[in-house]
Amino acid sequence: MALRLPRIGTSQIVALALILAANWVVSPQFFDIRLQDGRLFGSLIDVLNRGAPVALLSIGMVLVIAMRGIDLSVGAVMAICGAIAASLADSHPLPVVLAASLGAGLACGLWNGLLVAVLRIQPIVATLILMVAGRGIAQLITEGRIVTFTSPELAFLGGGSVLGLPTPIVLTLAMMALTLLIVRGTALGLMIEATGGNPRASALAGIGTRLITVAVYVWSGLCAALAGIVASADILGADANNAGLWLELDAILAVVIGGTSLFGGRFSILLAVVGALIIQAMNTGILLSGLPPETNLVVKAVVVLAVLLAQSPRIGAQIAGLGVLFGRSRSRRRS
Amino acid sequence: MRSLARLTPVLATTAVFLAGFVLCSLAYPNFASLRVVMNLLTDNAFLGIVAVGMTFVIISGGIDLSVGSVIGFTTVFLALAIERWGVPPLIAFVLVLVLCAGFGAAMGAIIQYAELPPFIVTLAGMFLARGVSFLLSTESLPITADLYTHLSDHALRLGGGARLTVPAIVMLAVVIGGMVLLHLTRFGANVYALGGSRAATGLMGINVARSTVLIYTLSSALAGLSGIVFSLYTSSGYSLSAVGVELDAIAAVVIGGTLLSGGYGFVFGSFIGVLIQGLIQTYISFDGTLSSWWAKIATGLLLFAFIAFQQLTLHLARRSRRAPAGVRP
Amino acid sequence: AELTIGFSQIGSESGWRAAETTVSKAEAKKRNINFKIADAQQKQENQIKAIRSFVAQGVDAIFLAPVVATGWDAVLKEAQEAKIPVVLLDRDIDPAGKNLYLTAVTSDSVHEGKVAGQWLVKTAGGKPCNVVELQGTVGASVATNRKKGFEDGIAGASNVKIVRSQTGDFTRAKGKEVMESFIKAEGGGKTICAVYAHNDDMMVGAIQAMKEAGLKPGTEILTVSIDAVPDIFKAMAAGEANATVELTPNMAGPAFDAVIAYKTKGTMPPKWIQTESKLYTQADNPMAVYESKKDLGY
Amino acid sequence: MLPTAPLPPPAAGHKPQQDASQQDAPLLQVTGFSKSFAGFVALDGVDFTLHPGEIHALLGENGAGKSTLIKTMTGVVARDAGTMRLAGAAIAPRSAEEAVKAGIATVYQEVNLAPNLSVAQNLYLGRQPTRFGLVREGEMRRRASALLAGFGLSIDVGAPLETYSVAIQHIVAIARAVDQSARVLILDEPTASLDAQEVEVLFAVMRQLKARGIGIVFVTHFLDQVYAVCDRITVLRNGRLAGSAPIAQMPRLDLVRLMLGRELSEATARRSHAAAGPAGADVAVFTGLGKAGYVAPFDLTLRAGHVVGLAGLLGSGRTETVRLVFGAEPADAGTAEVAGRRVTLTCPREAMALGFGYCPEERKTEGIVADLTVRENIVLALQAKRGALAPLPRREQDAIAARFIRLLDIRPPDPERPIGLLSGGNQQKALLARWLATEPRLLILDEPTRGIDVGAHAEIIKLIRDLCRQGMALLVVSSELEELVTYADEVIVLRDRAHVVRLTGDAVEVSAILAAIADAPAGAAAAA
Ligand SMILES: Nc1ncnc2c1ncn2[C@@H]1O[C@H](COP(=O)(O)OP(=O)(O)OP(=O)(O)O)[C@@H](O)[C@H]1O
Ligand SMILES: Nc1ncnc2c1ncn2[C@@H]1O[C@H](COP(=O)(O)OP(=O)(O)OP(=O)(O)O)[C@@H](O)[C@H]1O
Ligand SMILES: [Mg+2]
Ligand SMILES: [Mg+2]
Repeated sequence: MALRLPRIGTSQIVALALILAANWVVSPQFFDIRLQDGRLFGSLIDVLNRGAPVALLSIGMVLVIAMRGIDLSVGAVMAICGAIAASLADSHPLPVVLAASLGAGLACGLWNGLLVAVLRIQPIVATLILMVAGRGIAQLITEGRIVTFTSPELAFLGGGSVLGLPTPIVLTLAMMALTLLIVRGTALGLMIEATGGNPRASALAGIGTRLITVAVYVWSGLCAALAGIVASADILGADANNAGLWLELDAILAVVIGGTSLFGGRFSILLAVVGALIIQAMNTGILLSGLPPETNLVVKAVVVLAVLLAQSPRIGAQIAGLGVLFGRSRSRRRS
Repeated sequence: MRSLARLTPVLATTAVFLAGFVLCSLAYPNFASLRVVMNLLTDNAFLGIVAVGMTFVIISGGIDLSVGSVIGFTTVFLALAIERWGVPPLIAFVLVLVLCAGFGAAMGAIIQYAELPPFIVTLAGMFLARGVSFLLSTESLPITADLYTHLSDHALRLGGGARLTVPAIVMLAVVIGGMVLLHLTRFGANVYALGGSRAATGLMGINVARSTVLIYTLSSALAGLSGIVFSLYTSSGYSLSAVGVELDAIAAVVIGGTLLSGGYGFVFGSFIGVLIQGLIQTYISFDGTLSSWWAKIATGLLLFAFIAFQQLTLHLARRSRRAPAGVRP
Repeated sequence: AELTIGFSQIGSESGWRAAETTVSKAEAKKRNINFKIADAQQKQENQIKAIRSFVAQGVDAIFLAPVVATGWDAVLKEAQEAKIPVVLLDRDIDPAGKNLYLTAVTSDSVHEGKVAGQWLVKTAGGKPCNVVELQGTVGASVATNRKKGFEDGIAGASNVKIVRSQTGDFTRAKGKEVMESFIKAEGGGKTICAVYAHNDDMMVGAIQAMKEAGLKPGTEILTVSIDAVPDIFKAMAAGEANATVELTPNMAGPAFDAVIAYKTKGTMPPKWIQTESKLYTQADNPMAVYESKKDLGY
Repeated sequence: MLPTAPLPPPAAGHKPQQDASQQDAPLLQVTGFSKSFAGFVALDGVDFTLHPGEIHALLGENGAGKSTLIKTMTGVVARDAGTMRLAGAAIAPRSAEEAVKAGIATVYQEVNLAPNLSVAQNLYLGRQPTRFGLVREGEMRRRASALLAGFGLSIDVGAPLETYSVAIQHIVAIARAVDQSARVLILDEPTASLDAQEVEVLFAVMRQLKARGIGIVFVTHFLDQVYAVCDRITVLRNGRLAGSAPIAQMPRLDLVRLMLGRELSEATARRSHAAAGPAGADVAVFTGLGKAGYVAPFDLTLRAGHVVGLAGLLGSGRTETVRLVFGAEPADAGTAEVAGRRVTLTCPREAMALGFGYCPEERKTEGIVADLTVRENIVLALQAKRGALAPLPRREQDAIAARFIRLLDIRPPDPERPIGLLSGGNQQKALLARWLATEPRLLILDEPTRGIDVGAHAEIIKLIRDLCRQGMALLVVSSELEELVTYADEVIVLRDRAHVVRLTGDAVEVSAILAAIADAPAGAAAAA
């Protein structure tokens, strides 16, 4: 008899479905989708499209968190990379723009990784440094203004579409697939889970924990860079002051809603992305609802708590316990 | 010897702070004055108070992201209670402290009984407290009660324009009280034990649930007290006040040598951590030539410098200690 | 001797704010003033700290762009005790503090909203007009005032009414996102007659959202916003925006003059130096305005 | 097999022929305890009775349900069914706190103390002496020192617990429980990490408590210890009560049969030194390896097909020695030569590349990754050795896991179960499997049989011998000297973090090792 515990994931999907249903109640056109200039158009698409930056961030964040780390700098890194992309867009070809921007994200991740793995600074403070300074760097690049660009190639990454799907969605899916390939196609995933679960044991088992630590922060930086590019491309400009502001919290929230523990260990990239969609579905629902903006945060708090409580191991156990009781009474009847 | 060794992070932090202060004084002639020191205490009083609560939470292995919002809520509630509803200020203080404590207790209970990570529960708490303050009022409300004018005028004048203000005195009292509570009581020992091993603490027969609830109650109540101080400091209530203070408090606690993973740390270290952050800001405003972005970059770099220097000090201290003493007696 | 003036600036949350900082610096240089800027990153506590440290440094005057209206009494009293004059820039504070500062150089943000509202009432010309509103950050006094002013401006016209109102946090990205939802919630935008945004940045985002939804801002849907940043003039030139109300970034210039006069000749300036809230429309040669503004650091 | 194991002296007022239950009312009576974890039945209607002044052995194989029974008794794990009476009154503690309040003190299997607190705080957590609400630190330390002195331990009680070895931590945990125990004391494998001397001290304390009428539940895998102190035995098998009887009615062979449900095949036959294979090639040669303040420089040669044992008191530097050899702690003196080549070892990865494997003694903090499955835990080291970019195909992983689960009889035999849910002994077996899977040339085992039941014990010793015969070099740390001498070709005795005596060939005798440990001339001990 297999004693495997049920794989988590159902609760997240159910939560997403419930929120989408709630959105449909507040806005009956929620599921309407039409084609507009060759691009799918509708509230559901908005959820995916607007959710793309946080989803991208959460793809990197989930690896960092699985390693018992945390990356508070992703919002600032988004701003830096978006600023670089926007300032270069009109004077350089797209590959150069992307290389510069992604390179900056990589460098930011490397900095974080080195602070954590080599200087052994606690992740939350190590990344807090870049969270504070990074926004300054982004503003330095834009000199505090909104740098706009007209390059249609870069604009395509935000507003364009591939086979009707807005590009940000496509980029997110691609990044998710690539990350899954790298992490689950190799033994890296196992090593990350092992190191996050028990760093000392993993080091003794011969896992190069430092290198992997640096690597996950680099990857998180890269994801943040991509998110920054998408955010810039979306508004045809880089708003260093506000791009990615507080998105690190959303990304962490997405990862946790996705069932990955902040104490490291087991992780799920797919569910982290689902978590990001849950958050965005909630935000979009609030916007559609017509409630006054003063209530936004209260609604958000209540929904987040409800989603988490529904996932709570305790409450889950109680539901399972009910199942056992039920099963038992049935078998007793049979005997 | 080994018991003393645990103090190394605090000592390192204190040394770093003193060194920083001396450097600033060398750079700016007006810096090394009692006035600047007292300003450091007054201006960071509200942060110091939440940092004490945060120290308890972090040592117990948790985190509390809601404190900034709780401060905001407190100021709005006080302004409404005192100015609109005509509640006497002292009663309003008690009311708001009870409300905040209850809020903390609720978060602690959810963390304990639903077994949810503190980070997320208190993040939801952060949304909720801020959201409720928006619902109460989105305007900034002046508080004109006599007590407020009295209290903000009331200060020990120390000469040279230096004043030991009421907020500063409250903070110092909270720091000392926090030190006693954390280091000298059973509750304090339980806090450390929880951070060392939650499971083990339960197996040792400690009431983990009660301790957890108490810890978050304490943190929120101190955030409420901090909100009272903040409202005294600004004589007003405003729903957007103290945004992001939770991160400042966490940074202060961690800079003060407390391990975010729990189990280690000192209230005094957090106090120094607060002062270090205040020092960085004072330095930047004394300099005054930094644009918004350079100020942020400089804050980040100084933060890095402090932490790197602290790591170095710790590393050297450990090395010099290990050689003669060995791992075991 | 040259004057040393400390400026407690709110932060750099928007292009307008950056321009104000740039212009202030330029104005200070023109007058040979030693100008120290402390950036508060949107936090009142940081502003108070900055004022305290200016007092400790013994500057000649302090400029303050207050992030909120209340809570300045104690620290301004300290400045007063140290005999350092304080000038408010860009925003006013609570009336109780009137005697604590020298003068205030501000625009009237309620008035700005009102100008915008009146323009819309005039332009709608009696036809029914459903307005969607993009608010600034919840709780920000400017947002509250501009909302109030706009409501005052349209109060007399029963044909103009606000059907939806959400916060766009003063940013382009949020402005775009919120507008996308408004369009969906209002039958694909068909029932929207005008958009009012508390600042131009949100409007720029909203214009993009309308264009992506196949709507024609500036013709099908009227737009009116506040600040007059360069990018909105570009949009006006392209016929995609209709009107903006100017908030001048040059608040420091008049403030310097007032302080210099006060310091050298003892002249008491008036308590309020109001800046103009000029309305710009497509008729005001937007491209020329854009050219004149684009190097001001927006 | 302990050379000095005497028959238990008949306890005063206790006649073995007479069942205690007829004599006095039971102190603790457990009836029909059941517990299942996600469908897996760990306890199935177990009854258990403890009398005052009785030391009651609770025995069974790894995974039999001993720890689970204890945890359900103290309320740490909620039971599905069953009732419990303490001194006649029904009790149902729902947490360790309530159990302690009711008068049941427990030392759980894994050391369960707060590592970051001082020893004194750990001893008195929750019941510190206070005045005006403030803890009296000085008084607490004085009491702590006095309490530990009763266990022959004189250490700085102000230092954090984690600076001490597991053994000391275990003694502290026992001292805490003993000091609290009002009526019932439960000890889950307290002796697993203690050496003979400390075991004797513990037994003395247990006898004192017994004289005071306290009932003691004692879990162990050492049968000698059972016969040395216990009055009664209860055996669990697969979560069911297999039998319970006074010690005199349960001879050793019956006991083993009861535990295993079958005969024990040739348990721990004595090794004949002559049978040892010829010395193979040198696998690794260490010269003057050491680290200041850690372990004094030593020479060590490890040969294919040979077993080198490390013996010594707790804290004598055995673990430190093997950590240096494995590069887990970088040495600051000496040289290492592997297969004739000079190498420097600075991290485990380098050692693994040279064909080393190291199974650490602290399985909870340095061994298992609790969240991961048994399969993932088993393949972890092999995968690390291959590198992240050469993932083991799932089929291969399954095959490896299945092979070792069968070979080491890991129970339950489910490779997809998170290892944290296995019993302690089975976790240990999985860790052994992790290293065997890398097919090392040199395998370092630090206390490989700790917490392992009689049946598995024999299996592991057999395994060690087989490995040796296949040409693997072994370096084994063990506190169980009788066992060590059955397979070691050479034993190095450590004292005070230095290698003091090297015994080879026929000189490998328990008495000689004991003598060396005790710092007596080897000849004198042998003569005695
Ligand atoms: N929390 C849990 N979830 C699932 N299964 C569990 C849990 N705790 C114990 N088990 C299972 O219950 C069985 C009994 O375990 P227990 O720890 O009681 O064994 P034990 O007799 O103490 O063994 P050992 O001698 O190895 O310590 C084991 O098979 C174990 O895998
Ligand atoms: N550098 C280190 N990092 C982590 N743990 C260490 C380190 N050095 C030693 N230890 C651990 O601290 C304990 C101290 O070792 P100890 O002195 O007990 O050695 P020992 O002679 O092997 O004694 P024991 O009988 O406990 O195994 C060991 O359990 C070891 O695992
Ligand atoms: Mg057990
Ligand atoms: Mg050891």
